[in-house]
Amino acid sequence: MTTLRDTTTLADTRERPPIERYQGLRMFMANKAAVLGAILLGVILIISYILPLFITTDKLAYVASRHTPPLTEGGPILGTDYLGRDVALIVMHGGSTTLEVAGFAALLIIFVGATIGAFAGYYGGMVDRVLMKVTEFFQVLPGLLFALVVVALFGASTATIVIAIGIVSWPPIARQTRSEFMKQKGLEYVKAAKAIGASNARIILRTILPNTFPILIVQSTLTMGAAILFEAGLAFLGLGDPNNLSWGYYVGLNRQYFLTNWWAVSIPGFMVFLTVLSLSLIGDGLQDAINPKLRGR
Amino acid sequence: MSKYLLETEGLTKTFPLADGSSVHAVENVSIQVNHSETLAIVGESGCGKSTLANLVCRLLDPTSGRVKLNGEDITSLNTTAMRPYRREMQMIFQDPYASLDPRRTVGDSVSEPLLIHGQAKRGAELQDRVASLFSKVGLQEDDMERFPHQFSGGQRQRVCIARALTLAPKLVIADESVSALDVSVQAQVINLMMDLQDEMKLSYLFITHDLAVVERMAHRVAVMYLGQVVEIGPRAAVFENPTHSYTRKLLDAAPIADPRQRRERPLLTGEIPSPRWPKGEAPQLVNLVEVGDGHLVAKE
Amino acid sequence: MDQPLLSVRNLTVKFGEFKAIDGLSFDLYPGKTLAVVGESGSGKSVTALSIMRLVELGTRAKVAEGEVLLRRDDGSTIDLLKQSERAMRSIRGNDISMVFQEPLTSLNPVYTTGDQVIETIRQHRKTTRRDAAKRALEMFEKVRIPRPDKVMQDYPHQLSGGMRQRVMIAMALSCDPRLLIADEPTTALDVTIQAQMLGLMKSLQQETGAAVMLITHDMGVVAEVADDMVVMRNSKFVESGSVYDIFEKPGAAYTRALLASVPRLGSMKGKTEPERFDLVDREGM
Amino acid sequence: MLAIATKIGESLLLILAVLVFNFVLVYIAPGSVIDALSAGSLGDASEAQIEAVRERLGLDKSFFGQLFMYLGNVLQGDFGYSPIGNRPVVEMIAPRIFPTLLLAFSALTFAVTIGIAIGTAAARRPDSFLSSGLTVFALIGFAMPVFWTGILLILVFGVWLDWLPVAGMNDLRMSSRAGFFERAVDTAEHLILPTVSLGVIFLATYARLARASMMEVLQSDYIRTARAKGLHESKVLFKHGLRNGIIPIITVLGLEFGILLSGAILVETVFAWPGLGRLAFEAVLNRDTNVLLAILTMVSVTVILANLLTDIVYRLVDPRIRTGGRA
Repeated sequence: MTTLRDTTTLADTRERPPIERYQGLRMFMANKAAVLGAILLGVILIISYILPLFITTDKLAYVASRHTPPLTEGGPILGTDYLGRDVALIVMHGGSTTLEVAGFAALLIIFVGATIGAFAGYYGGMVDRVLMKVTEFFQVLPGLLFALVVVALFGASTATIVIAIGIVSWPPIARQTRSEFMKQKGLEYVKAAKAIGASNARIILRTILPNTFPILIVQSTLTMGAAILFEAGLAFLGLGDPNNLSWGYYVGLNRQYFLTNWWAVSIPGFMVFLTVLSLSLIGDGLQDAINPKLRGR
Repeated sequence: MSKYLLETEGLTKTFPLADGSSVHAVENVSIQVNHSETLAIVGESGCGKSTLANLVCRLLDPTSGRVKLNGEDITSLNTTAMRPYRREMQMIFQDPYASLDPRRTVGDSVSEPLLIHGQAKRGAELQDRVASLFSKVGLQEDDMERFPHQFSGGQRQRVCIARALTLAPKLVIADESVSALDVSVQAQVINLMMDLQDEMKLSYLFITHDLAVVERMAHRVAVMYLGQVVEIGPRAAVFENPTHSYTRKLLDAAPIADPRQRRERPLLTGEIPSPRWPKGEAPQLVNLVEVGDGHLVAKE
Repeated sequence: MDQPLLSVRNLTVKFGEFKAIDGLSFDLYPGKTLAVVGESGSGKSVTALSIMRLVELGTRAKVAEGEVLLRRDDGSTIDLLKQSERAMRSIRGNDISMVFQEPLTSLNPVYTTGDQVIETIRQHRKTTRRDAAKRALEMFEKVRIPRPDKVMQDYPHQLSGGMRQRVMIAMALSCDPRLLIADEPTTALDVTIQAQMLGLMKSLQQETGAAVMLITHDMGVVAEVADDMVVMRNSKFVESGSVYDIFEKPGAAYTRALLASVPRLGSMKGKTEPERFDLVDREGM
Repeated sequence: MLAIATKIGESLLLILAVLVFNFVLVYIAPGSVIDALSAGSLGDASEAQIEAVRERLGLDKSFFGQLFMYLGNVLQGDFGYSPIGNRPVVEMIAPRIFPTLLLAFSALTFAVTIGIAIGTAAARRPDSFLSSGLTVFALIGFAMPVFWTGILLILVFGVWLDWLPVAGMNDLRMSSRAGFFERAVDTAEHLILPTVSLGVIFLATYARLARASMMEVLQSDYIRTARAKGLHESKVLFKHGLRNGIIPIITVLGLEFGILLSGAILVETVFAWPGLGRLAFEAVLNRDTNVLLAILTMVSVTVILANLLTDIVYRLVDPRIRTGGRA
């Protein structure tokens, strides 16, 4: 073996970078905006899920005179709404409704989109053409309007809302997964796997899918954000559960009083904004952290 | 044992296009590769040399014709039936970056063939086998834990060579495997391939456009033009007595890295013809005749 | 010997802390072909862009020091590194023009080839569009494009690689530059097309008297067309001299190692078995 | 030309698919139109009366019978009758189309022009504050719920600063004899806040897209060629860069038209803009399914046509598509 080395390793013994471990996590942590997003999301989750366990007062009770502005002495910290209810309390309880609807919708979207995209991208040909026509069809449906129709026809339950959001929101994920699969499929490392004798299933699951994960994960955070906005829009138009006042629904309820009571509309809206922003920041940070080519720059 | 390690018989691949025309990428190619021999396939873009590599490696299904490995017909085997033959035959690609899974350590990529073929289990033994492969191709042992992007082009190509050799194949198909490398690295990788050939009794099907490299490392040469082999024979015969007009044109065109051998270039304009044929038309098949010992040339 | 047309003196270009070119000097004489040779990462392409003063546009690069002296027709010299952007624009494409490696991506995909050549001519010559079109047609004929009037109406993607590169050359020579910088002009082309292109460039050079600075990694191309050569490695100057001298008796150890790894067509005459490269140990150079 | 004809054919098929899909939705929905009718104007109608309505609406026919009747009606411009508006649906929808399109195009123009301008400027200096700020700005823009932005804009510019009108398309006090020009100016003033609140989400997206696209274009070889020719930087940027840089934006434009019109529903509701979106909101409140379905159809057709249009524009801009065969 020594003879081999003498003739072959000369120019290639340049210094190698250190072996990397947890570098993705470190890249993420170095992205201040992404860390901020993660902290923000943590706080929102605590407010929506942990705090309500300790505060058991009836959220719909009358606590102070109607339209008490925030920070008024004797009134609740974020003021009261048009019925004299505590805005802070209602907003605190509203988070879980929004997050659950959006979470289920996002799961549905990712699952349907990724599956259809993977099939179309990997198999190509006729399968691809048919699936892409179907995708195109769902993409031209104006999302919110379609959801309005579905919810109006089938009633405003959590399930219908989740399905309505899901039906119109999967096409972009499908397109992206498809193009990623097509791109990866053509790369030589996939050919190499075939040449080694790997089966189709192994290639899809062990070779291509891990390489599309980063994109899917980033897309999930963005999809989750979009689903929250979608739910908020629907609820704002009055299509939500009147017993679980989600943030969007609560903005809708308070809308007609906004000239006198600006806080009851702005605060729940602001919560929607913050939640979506935190998810987008995380997604943006992940996008950089997960790309091995950007690592170690 | 069969006389030839690899044999193709009338191998043909046609890609139909949407408008009814079709690309005749490989047309009636019959070649043989002996044991411990390098057969170089040379030609310009569109001549079908890469398609031929993919057909031999069964990454593409031929339109017609046969591929035989050790005398056994492997043309119509499915993925599972093909697996034992894959141990005998491996491929190295042009772009050493794209041919490694970016999300896996190179050690993982090199050990994957052993796992797929059930020749090893995860653990110390596998580690050792991969480590010895790494040192065989001139890499360090702790390189196993690195990712492809942490290597230079030449090092990545060494990793690819290590992966191709894990199953101790008899035939390695190298598709433009040294073309993307800097010239000094290219020379080292070629030396490595030749060392490995001696040590492991390998045969290479070496696909390239670079005539100077071919002259250096091939035992036999096949020249492809528009999907067909127009000249094939021992390297010395083809280079010193090029008989087909296309072979001569190629050799005349190749620049020689020696200023004393400068030639006048005639002012020509010409294009490389396309292997795409309109509907209903097909290329005329060439007829190979022997002009010397094992030196066959298409009649013109 | 003539005065040099272009003199590069101690040129240093930095990308942040990294020196992409470190103290490079060489001369280029009128009517001659100078090859700048090196492997990837040697800084040869950055050299070309620095002379054109294009390296700082849209990148983090900075020309840190040095001079690039261009001799004008009246015998005076100007330092290109000290010229205003406005003055540089009148030099680019006019006194010095460039041809790149990838003819497909180097031509704008949304305009016809004719339009792109006409644009160059009208940028530097005060002519009507019609006269510029006539000149463009002449140039297309000069680079031996068959059916030039038709090709002028074509978009780049409709042409073959060789035709595209002919269009690039027509464009580069349309304003009679005194220096043509060709950055790997034949690397993306097939060997028979490369041969045509080398022949064409040689004959056009004799016809126009332009100097050529040829940037390449291909020793075969250097040996074939260059008069002089500069060898670069890892951003640094290694050696320069006439092509004959360096191929015959390379002065630097690196050049020797590089030439040893270049396969020379015809060197295997009379041998039947393959032969390994006789590599020189480059460790510690 | 053939390609465009195919596209038109495909668009027509898509429209048909949308109609069938709409019909199927109504068909499988529990409660159907009759319930809505009973809850609405029919009040406590007798069995016989309901049966008569069923027959008039063709609800006694088979699935396909009903489908063809529905398609036939729609093709003749008959979207049914609105019991709440007490008028044919078509009459309710027709006057609402122009305001919605006006709002949509105004928001789109706002987002595209300013977005491309910001994106291009950021692409030229990738390390600048503008460029890094653009990412944050894009994330913020994306995260703002449209209705919330709308309300905030009304509070700030309409109420506290009192600079701009906040509701409707024209001032109610405007005399009916006001000239066209006077009206147009008034409408433009009313259009500003809705345009901004709808446009801002897309502004962020397009700016980011334009930056990514222009950064790629500006690093391309043909830009280097253009500079090496001695062209002025403005010519390099606008003639050679932008023409290529807008190609990906055009594609997205068509695809996102549906999202734009969805956003318009919320904006119209907030600003009392007399368009299809506000009508949809009212229809939801009144459970006026016929109107909702008709609006869904109209808007889907608009999105399909918008996609067709972008496809044609795309062909005009990119000769690689037009002259066949992408190299």
